[in-house]
Amino acid sequence: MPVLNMVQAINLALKEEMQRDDSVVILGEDVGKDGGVFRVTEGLYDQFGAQRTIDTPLAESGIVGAAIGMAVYGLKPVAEIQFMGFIYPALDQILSHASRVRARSRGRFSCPLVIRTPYGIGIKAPEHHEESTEALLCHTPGVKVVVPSTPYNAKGLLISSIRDPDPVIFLEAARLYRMIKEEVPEGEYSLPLGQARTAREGSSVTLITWGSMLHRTLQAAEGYDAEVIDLMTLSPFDEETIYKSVKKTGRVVIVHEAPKTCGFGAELSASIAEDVMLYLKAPVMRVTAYDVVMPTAKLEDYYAPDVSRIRKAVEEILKY
Amino acid sequence: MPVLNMVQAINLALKEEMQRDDSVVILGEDVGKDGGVFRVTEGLYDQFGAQRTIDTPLAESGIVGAAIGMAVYGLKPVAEIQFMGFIYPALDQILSHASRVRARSRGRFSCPLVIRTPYGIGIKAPEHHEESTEALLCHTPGVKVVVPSTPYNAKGLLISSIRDPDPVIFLEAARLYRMIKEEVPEGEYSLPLGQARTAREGSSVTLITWGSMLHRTLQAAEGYDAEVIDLMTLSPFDEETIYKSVKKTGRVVIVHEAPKTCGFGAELSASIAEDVMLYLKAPVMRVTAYDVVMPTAKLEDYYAPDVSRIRKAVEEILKY
Amino acid sequence: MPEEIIESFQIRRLDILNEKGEADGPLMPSLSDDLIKKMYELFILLRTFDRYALNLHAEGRIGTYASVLGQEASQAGSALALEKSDWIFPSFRESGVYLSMGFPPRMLLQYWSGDERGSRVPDDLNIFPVCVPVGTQVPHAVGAAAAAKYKGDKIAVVSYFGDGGTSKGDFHEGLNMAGVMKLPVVFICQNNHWAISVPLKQQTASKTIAQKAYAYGFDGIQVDGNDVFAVYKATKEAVDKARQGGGPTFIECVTYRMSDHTTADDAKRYRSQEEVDMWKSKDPLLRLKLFMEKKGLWSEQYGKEIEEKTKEIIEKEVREKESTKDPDPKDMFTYTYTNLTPRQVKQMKDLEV
Amino acid sequence: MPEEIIESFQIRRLDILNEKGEADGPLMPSLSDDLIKKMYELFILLRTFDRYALNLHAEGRIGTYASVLGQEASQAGSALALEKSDWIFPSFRESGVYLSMGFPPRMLLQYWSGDERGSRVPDDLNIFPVCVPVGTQVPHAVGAAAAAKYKGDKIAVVSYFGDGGTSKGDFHEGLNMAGVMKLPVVFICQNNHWAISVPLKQQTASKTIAQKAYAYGFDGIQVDGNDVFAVYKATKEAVDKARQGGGPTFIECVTYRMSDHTTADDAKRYRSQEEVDMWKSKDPLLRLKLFMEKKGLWSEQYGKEIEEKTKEIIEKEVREKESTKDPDPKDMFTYTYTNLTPRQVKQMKDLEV
Ligand SMILES: Cc1ncc(C[n+]2csc(CCOP(=O)(O)OP(=O)(O)O)c2C)c(N)n1
Ligand SMILES: Cc1ncc(C[n+]2csc(CCOP(=O)(O)OP(=O)(O)O)c2C)c(N)n1
Ligand SMILES: [Mg+2]
Ligand SMILES: [Mg+2]
Repeated sequence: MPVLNMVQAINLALKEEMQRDDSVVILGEDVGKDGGVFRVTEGLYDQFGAQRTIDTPLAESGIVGAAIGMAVYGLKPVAEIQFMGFIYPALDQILSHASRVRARSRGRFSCPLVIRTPYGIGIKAPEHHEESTEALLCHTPGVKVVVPSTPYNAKGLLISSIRDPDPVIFLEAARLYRMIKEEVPEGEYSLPLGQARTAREGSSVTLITWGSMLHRTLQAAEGYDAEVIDLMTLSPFDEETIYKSVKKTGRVVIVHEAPKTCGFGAELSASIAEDVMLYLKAPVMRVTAYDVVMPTAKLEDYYAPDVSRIRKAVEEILKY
Repeated sequence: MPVLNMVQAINLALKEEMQRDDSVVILGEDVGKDGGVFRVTEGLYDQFGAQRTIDTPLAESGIVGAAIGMAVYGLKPVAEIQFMGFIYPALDQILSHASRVRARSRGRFSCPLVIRTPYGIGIKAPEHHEESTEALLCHTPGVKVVVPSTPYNAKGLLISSIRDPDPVIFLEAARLYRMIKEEVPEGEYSLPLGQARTAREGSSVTLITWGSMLHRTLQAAEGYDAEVIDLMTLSPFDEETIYKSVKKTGRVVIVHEAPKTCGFGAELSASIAEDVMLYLKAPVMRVTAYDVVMPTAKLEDYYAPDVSRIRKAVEEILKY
Repeated sequence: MPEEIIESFQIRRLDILNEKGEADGPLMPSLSDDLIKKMYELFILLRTFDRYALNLHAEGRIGTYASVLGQEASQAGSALALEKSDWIFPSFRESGVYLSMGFPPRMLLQYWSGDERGSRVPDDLNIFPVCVPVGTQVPHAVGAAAAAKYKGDKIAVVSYFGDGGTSKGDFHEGLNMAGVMKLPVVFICQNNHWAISVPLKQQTASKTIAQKAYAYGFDGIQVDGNDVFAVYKATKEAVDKARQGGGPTFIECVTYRMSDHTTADDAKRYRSQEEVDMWKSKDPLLRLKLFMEKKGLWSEQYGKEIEEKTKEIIEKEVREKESTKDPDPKDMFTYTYTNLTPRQVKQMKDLEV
Repeated sequence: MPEEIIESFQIRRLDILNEKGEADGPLMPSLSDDLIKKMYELFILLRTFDRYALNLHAEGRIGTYASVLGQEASQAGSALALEKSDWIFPSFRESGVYLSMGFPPRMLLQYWSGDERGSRVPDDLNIFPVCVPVGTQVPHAVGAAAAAKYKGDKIAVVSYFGDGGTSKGDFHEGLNMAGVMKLPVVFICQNNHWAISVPLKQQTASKTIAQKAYAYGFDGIQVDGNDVFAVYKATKEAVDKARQGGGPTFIECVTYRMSDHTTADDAKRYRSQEEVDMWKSKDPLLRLKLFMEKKGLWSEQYGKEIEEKTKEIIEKEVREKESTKDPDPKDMFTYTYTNLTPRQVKQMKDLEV
């Protein structure tokens, strides 16, 4: 089985889906000849041509809006937004349209599109290149939000996302693109959307995280009897797996790299409080970025949770 | 003292601030000659002229972007977005710029602007006219989010918002515009941003809400020994007032009209769990809209919390 | 190497049928009598529907409604130039386009009552539901055109929007992409001179709206939007060109919003009666009728017949709409995603009480 | 009433200084020798800064950097036409504009190192910090111009952006508003033919970028962007016109991005060496030097002196930048709002450990 990094795994998923299904087309800035600024679409232009790997003008709302038109017409567009910080001009199209095509038309039209975008800290890039604003999208009924954490699950989840009949936002942690390699099967396999996985078993505390923060969380878990849940899909998220673990451990630490206030961790915490509070032995804790304008490279290491901040929370919660 | 509805109170605040300070200007679609589609800016065009009540082209990102430029240059623009559903095209300007001008320039520039917009259910208008997506804005460090609930606090909060040195999103519940009247002093008074008020005292359960939902919540509270907190500012929100009440009652029901998942209620619940969990006698409950694409007029009454759904939650939480 | 002229443009305007009902010979397209009668009958349909809708609103029987009065030639004239296989992406003021394409009037009334079943477009129509956020439908049309081109479908895609819509970023991003990709799409601007209370002059300093097309590398033409022959001809040429791979065209229909913006608006606050009266004399229906009279295609009796037939149709549609039960509240769950999420399953139980 | 031409436009192009260093007599603006030398010296400053920045990046001493090589005439030429009281809203590839306005080189290096103190623009400069999201700075310039006009300040506002930037909705919304309000703003597009890997032809089908101005009702002009005299002249005229209430102007500077997009890019993947070589012959510095030689304004010694002086300046700035201590992590709290929120006060304690 080939050993791939995340860029290669995503590339493979795209390639296989394009081979399998003529209606899958790629569009975005620099996705064609250049193969994407992270090389995620490398080789696809040569293999599938400019008709299916479309280098668009620099216009994010236009890209997503056009992808909606394509999806409605019957294609399965996979749009790339170059960085998550540039998805904001497309939010109107996502919130007002992609998410509502099916509901508005009472099922006559649907919008099976995927929007891929690199997100998150750790690459020391200029301002706006390391955003992690998944919570905005998770507050939008009608779209799904998927965040892979390893090459293997990136491929499987992307295949599922492309085949999903509803719009999916697919967030790729730029920090992970080349950080880890693992065996990734060639050929079809898919991981169902909406299912979390237990990345590490344990019984005294449950750490919940996703995407880029998974690896720091796993590191922080070492030496503790900690269970680590990798959500993989944020919307809709897998209550069942979470609640099962909470019932077992009674202690929860949520880790994310977005600012604390109104981050996705708030929803997790609130849901746990609502549904399984009586199992809790300690307050649910959140280890997150601070409620500040995201700093650039020189200060980014102080901004998002690191291993020591996660450990500190684990230590604290274990005191209860 | 004049008895005013919310439209009149906001209008008065605008008028007085414009009289007091030449640098206050209004811009937006139909805010000038027409006086705004809800008549909130009525009369200002006649009094202050087209230079200060600017009817812009139909371009929300341009409106907010231009307001940022004005604010940076030294004015205090009050931009109107005609309905909250049309703020999405301006989110890029809000998230990427308004919120960051001060941080980015390390204080050299600031962005003292106000964006007013009617929000929320209850007016049976077409799609996109009744949105309540305040949570997106509350997840954005660098902007403040203010939601008045009565004519009196609308005027006082708007004056504070205009004078605030940072960008403020000012959400006006369209349902309340003409629903209630109360005494509103002429002349200056201001209510500090970031402070909640206890709209009703009680000791067995704390109901937390804001804006349009306050009135339903007060109705629902009747007959119970319930405390009702009207947040008024969502970002930054008043932890102190909330925690004091939670410590007293031990039971919390949060009411909002946005969908549940990742709504602002999640943050309140998570904060309470984190900081005062040990005082809780029952799980924190949220009474919210459903996680669905917002329906239009025929179904809107089923979508958002009504008095009976709030009461049901109160009954339930009192069982603990 | 002096200062030199490196590019020049000329904006054309097409007028065929004047206010007296006289048509320009050489420019007049050859239209069958049946088609001309169809134009007239659609005008009557649109106007009747509009009158009923305004009345229904006044009686509280439907919600906010956006009138099409005065824009019949722009809407019916352009829609008639399309094939059923073409795709249409309208804004919110295209009741006339929907009706001209055969969309059931009762569904439009449902839509304007806030009943989303009115937006479940019949399977044989490729027309998108009403788009409320101004300008946002433009990129959808562009994407659909890209999809059609990719699939090799010989169809045209049409996007409608108003003068106000041309100020939006999405308009720009969509047209630019259409130009670059040379897509089979026709952009039809109904320049009705007003965007709620904002007059054209405050919407853009561009002398014509048609000229905006040149920013995107394709042709724009201005037509008299109250002249059904001019609208029809320009649209027909544009969709034919699109189907033949000639790329996009922009059509500015110069017309006028005779009513308030919607039933929630009071246009007297911001515009003069003189202006409205001036446009009354340019009425698209009147000049078509005069033309037909001259050709022997119109008689009092024919006029009466059509009016009555149309009234009957609309009244039947109103009755049917009003006898339809309200939608099931569960619909809001059913259609958000293809399948219910676990959380929705729980939430839906609320509605069972 | 036949089809008629109702509007026409001509797009002008201005060239003054050719590749051999010859200037067009009648078009040549009257520039003092000092100003011409200043142009040259700025070119050397920009080029030296650029070389150092690229090297610093290669050595891992600064982060991603966007080179201005080849665009010196567009940047210095336009900046020199401005007054200190004018306001400037640049994109991210305007290091040359910052330097020309007197922005400290060490602060630019700080900026490109991810140290936000580099964006604390000196109090005597009205230039906005780098704007990364393409095109979003355009409405800021428009708003500032509206504020200046409202206050009666006799200044001009200038917004810079690239060819890619013209595709964005914000570009459109900003320019349209500027046209309607007739604002004192100058839009300068550095058309360097590429937006990362996307060539101009795939960015827009518009033959010139200048012609886009006519969609907004004001004039656009194309200039040779490697010709410092043409850029200077066009900018000067435009800012003078702005200050006199004449409204906006659009200037397309036709130039070329000689380097990779940024240090994170490899342009060899998508463009040919021939194209790059072709543009080498159009170098803005070379032709200015040739012109000055002819005028007796340039000598080997002068050239060497300037180069050395500039090198010293930049090296000193590099040393100063590198001897600056890293920013205090608390800064991220300090500047988010004017005052700390209660929540921030709590969170900040983390950093005290
Ligand atoms: C993005 C957005 N902003 C504001 C509105 C509110 N609104 C509805 S119609 C309208 C004016 C539209 O003018 P125009 O495009 O000329 O179309 P017309 O109404 O004249 O048909 C406005 C401002 C909206 N629907 N969408
Ligand atoms: C809104 C947005 N989308 C994408 C990017 C990523 N990006 C940075 S520069 C660039 C190309 C810019 O091209 P152009 O406007 O021509 O400027 P140039 O780089 O040539 O100076 C892109 C796509 C961005 N910064 N902002
Ligand atoms: Mg209009
Ligand atoms: Mg460029």
